[in-house]
Amino acid sequence: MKTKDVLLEIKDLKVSYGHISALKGISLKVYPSEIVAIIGSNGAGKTTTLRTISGLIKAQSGEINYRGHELTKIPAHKIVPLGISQSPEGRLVFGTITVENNLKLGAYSLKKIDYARMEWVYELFPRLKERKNQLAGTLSGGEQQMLAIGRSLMCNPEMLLLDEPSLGLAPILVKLIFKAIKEISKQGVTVLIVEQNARAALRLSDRGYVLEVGNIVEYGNSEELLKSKKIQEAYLGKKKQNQLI
Amino acid sequence: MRKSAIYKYLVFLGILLIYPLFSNSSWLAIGTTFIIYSIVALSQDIVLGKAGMFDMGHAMFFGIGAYISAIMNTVFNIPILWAIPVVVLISAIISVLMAMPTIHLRGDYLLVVTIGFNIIFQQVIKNNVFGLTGGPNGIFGIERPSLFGFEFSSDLSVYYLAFFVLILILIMIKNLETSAVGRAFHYLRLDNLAAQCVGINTRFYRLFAFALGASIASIAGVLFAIQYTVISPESFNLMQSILFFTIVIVGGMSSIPGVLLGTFLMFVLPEIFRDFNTYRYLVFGVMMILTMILRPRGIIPKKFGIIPKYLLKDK
Amino acid sequence: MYIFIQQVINGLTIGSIFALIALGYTMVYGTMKFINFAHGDLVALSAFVGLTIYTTVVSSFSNSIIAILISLIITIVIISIIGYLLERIAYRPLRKAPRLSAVVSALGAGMVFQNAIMLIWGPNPHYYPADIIPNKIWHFGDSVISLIQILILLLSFFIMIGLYILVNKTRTGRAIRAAAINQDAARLMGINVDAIIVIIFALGSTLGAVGGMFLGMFYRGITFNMGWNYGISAFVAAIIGGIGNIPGAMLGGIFLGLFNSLIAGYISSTWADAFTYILLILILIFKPTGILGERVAEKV
Amino acid sequence: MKKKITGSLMLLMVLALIIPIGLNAKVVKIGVQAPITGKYANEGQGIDQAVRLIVEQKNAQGGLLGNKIEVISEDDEGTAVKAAFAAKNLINKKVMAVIGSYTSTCAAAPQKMYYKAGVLQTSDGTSDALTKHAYWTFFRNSNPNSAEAIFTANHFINQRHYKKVAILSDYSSFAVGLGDAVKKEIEKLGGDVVYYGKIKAGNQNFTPILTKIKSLHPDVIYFSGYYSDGGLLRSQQVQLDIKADFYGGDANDNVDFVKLAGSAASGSYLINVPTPSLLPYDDAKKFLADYEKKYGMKIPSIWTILNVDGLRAIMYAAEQTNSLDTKVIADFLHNMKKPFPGFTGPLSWDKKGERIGSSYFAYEIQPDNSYKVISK
Repeated sequence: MKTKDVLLEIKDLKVSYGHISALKGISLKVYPSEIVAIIGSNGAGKTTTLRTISGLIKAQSGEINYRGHELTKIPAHKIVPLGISQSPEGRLVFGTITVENNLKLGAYSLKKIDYARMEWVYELFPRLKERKNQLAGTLSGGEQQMLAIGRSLMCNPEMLLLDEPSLGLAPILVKLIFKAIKEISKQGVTVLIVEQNARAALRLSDRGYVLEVGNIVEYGNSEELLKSKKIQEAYLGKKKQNQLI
Repeated sequence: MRKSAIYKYLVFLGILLIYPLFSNSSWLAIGTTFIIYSIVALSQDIVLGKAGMFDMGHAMFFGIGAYISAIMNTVFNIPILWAIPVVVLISAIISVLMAMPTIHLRGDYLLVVTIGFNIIFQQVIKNNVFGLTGGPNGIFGIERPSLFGFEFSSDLSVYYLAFFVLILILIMIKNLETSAVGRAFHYLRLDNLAAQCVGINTRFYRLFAFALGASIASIAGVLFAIQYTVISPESFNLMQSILFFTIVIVGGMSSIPGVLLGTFLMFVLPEIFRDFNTYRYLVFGVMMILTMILRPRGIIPKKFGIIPKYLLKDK
Repeated sequence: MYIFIQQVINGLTIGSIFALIALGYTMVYGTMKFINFAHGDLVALSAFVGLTIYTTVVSSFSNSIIAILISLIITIVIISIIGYLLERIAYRPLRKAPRLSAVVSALGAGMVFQNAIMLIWGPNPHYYPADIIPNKIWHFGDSVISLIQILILLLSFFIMIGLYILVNKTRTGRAIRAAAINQDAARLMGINVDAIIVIIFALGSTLGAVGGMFLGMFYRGITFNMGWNYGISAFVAAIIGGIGNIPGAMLGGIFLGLFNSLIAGYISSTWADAFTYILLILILIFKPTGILGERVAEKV
Repeated sequence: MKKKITGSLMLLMVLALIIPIGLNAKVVKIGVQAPITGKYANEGQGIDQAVRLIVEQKNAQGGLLGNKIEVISEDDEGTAVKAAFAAKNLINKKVMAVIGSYTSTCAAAPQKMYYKAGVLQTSDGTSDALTKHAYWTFFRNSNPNSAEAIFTANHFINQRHYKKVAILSDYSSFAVGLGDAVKKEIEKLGGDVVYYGKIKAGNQNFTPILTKIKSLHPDVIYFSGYYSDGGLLRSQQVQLDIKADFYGGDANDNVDFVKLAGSAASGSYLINVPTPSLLPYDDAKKFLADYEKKYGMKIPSIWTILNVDGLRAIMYAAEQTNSLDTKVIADFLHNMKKPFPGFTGPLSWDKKGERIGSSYFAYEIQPDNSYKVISK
């Protein structure tokens, strides 16, 4: 693949909270239409990476290039219209607002709500349609995750950032969500997913990056990463986790 | 306590000790009130700064101390220094009674509750309950105390009486900071949940902080009654509570030098600029905004060596 | 019976003014989670600005109602700009600071407003002209209602309906609610939270300006330090309704107005304040989120 | 760092202390202790301005016994604490006499200090407690609440024959004192006080309490507080269609009462000492005109003029005795054979510093806002 095809390129990104550095200079690339997974343990800097791309956190140094835009210099609300949408860690659905209005908020950057798209989201997650007049705060964890993903799709993004979509969910729901992600990817949306559930993430994705305390320690094809001994030991926990998915 | 810190305190106390030599009677009065207000501010800091409870009604306890001692003195002719134990006991009891049902409230709600108590207290003393509080006039003719035959009749002697109490309070707070209780307060302030997990009885320590703050403020109230021999409701109203609250935030929460400097800035400075009668409070308001923008954690914030800074941020 | 009806009319009138002012507190609290103690003094400022504009423009209009409307609009514009500046200068630099710093900054700003009024207009009270609204009274039974009361009730009612529609049915309204629930999540929707906060301050100032002018028209006399009293009452109203909750502030204001009237009328005027604050404390103890407060919205 | 800050602030403090006090034997210093900022700022600034005007006029005439008079103003913000500081400042600056303060509390707080320093004090505070100690330095320039209460009760019961009286006060010490006294005197004369309540000054909404009063059908509503609330009470009384007469105590006698009450002012009553505009004193009228000319506003209230009268009496005594000794002046004021003709009527004092000799009037406000005397 040629470099000009790169959709998102991170170069030597450094981020710190006060005196504690969270990212110590990472670089990664995402190509159009692929699914890229970032795996790593708690506190490795996965969420920080996504939040920095979305403009919620200011980078200390480094670049994030997206179709010629330097994202580190753009405020969060102007990044969404460029086609980058995020479903954040902990879902952060708007609890006191109805499901449908949550989806409408997802389309905020479009000025006009695309109702056809809303129907597509409802097809993707039929549970949401059943509960569209319910307050989002009353949904179950899995439903909230669906809503968070659905909401992030409403602005017709070119690139979707998913932060721990499987966190705290029962295996059956994880399966359902990951199936939906695959479906979303088929529609041509580029997906960058951050996961602690490394196995599921690598099975879903085309390529993967391994993040360890603020540094990328390994990257490559997901299949190869799944086979790598080092990764199996560190993140796939050989036996037990096999049964999860 | 580090050695350099001791020197700083000694310099501060030394200045206070010789201050009367350089001051005329009006500056002596301001000095005495500065000391009394410092004590109130330090007690406010125990509740607000150290234990992290948003108390915006602290002048009430200051007032309870002043009023109870004044009533005991003028109605029952009890020497005012003898009132101190009674005052401490009563204000501790009142504060615990007040705090018991409300102490679990978080941040701003507690702030509102304490404002409410302060306003209720104002109405009680203004309505001259049982004919004791003198209504809006307040209480006149409080007698200055005597101790072991020494009469605290001169303003200078009252200054040194207040100075002596300030030293006692400073020593007490210093000891508190390094004690187990002080550490418990510290965790309370950082994170209530974490404190509970570590096994701290958060409810007990919150009540304790409240009662301690109230008692110290009430002692300052007695000193206030001694200094002025006249007390009236507006010395203990919500505006005064806001003053003490602001002193702690402007000076720096949980920091003794900060609170002392805050008292100086918020109380003594307007006195220095008396000549600008009508303009000074306008400028003062601007200064409050500026101070907060430039030093959001107060002018002399408390330094916490081991705890990473991002933990200290209020969410 | 007429006493009761009369007290209800009295309570509704003052209550709807409380509600207008309380909305300013609640909207700012909802998004920024801090108590804007300067709001009451801003209301006082608008009463003065409104009067000054009214006395300058009234000569050009034969109809005093038109003059009032025009001065109301100009006042709203001026006060909104001041509200914007307040946010920009005194609060925005403190977004990431501990919340109490913003509270102290607000107290400082209130002090600035109050003393600025005193220096500009002087310490003496000022007066809205007596004939600004015709002094017309309607009797029913032994109760009475005046034209100005009806105007205040109607205007407040429409303003609040308008606000309710704005917040619940429009795109901007959704953004306001989203920013109130979680600012980061709102940003991820492409919402410019800074712009929303500006809108909130402008809206709050607008409602405060209307409240301030109502006070002037209803009571006529305005003083440089009147803001604190109304501010604290409106703030209590916002808490009773559930701070951060817009319908709550409306209800809380009207409830507080009625409560004050009935307490003073039936129990004791000398202890009215104490009753109000005892009620407030009881509400906070038993239902800290206020009458309409929603638990879900509370972040721990 | 902290040491530096604290150090420099201390230096600042010390500097402030040693600002030299100009000593000029040819200057007589008069202090004003008044609430120049805070809740009563309009009254405080009024007193300050009026005193400065009187002094300016006196200096133009050659000063006091040939000495130039200098006015030193100190703000007490209406609180006892600041009153004490203000008083100490004035004493240190060696003033001969102090005008103030406006509120009884602020007059009482430094009373003893002035006494000890031998500084004359004249205040409009009406609390009876002010003359309790009988300090020789203290001269009340207003009348105590009790005198006004006796007149009011007599007027209500014996002249107007009211059966049922409703009394309202606010929370200020002045209004509560007056309200209590009026209630006591009315009951002494066999009148029926059907209601006695307090309003919160500045609250503006008095309809709840007035509606309550309406249900008790009193013949008269008496308000002992200030004009800023009195005008509103009257206006809201008429709005609520309450048929009782309305009487305001002396603090309602203010130009703003009429402005606030609007058309409702007509037909309401006030009780006060004779106002300057009703007295045949040309100098009083001239002073009011001068004040308005100089400051572009009307004198805020009768209290301003009472305080000015206190100052004028002291200056008069100094001239009569040809002495600037405060003790001599005080002795003269305590033993005046012929009262001093003040703006607010004849002034003289008893041994306690209580003003004697002035009488109260009851006025009815006419449709053109002028006053008609209905009882002397």
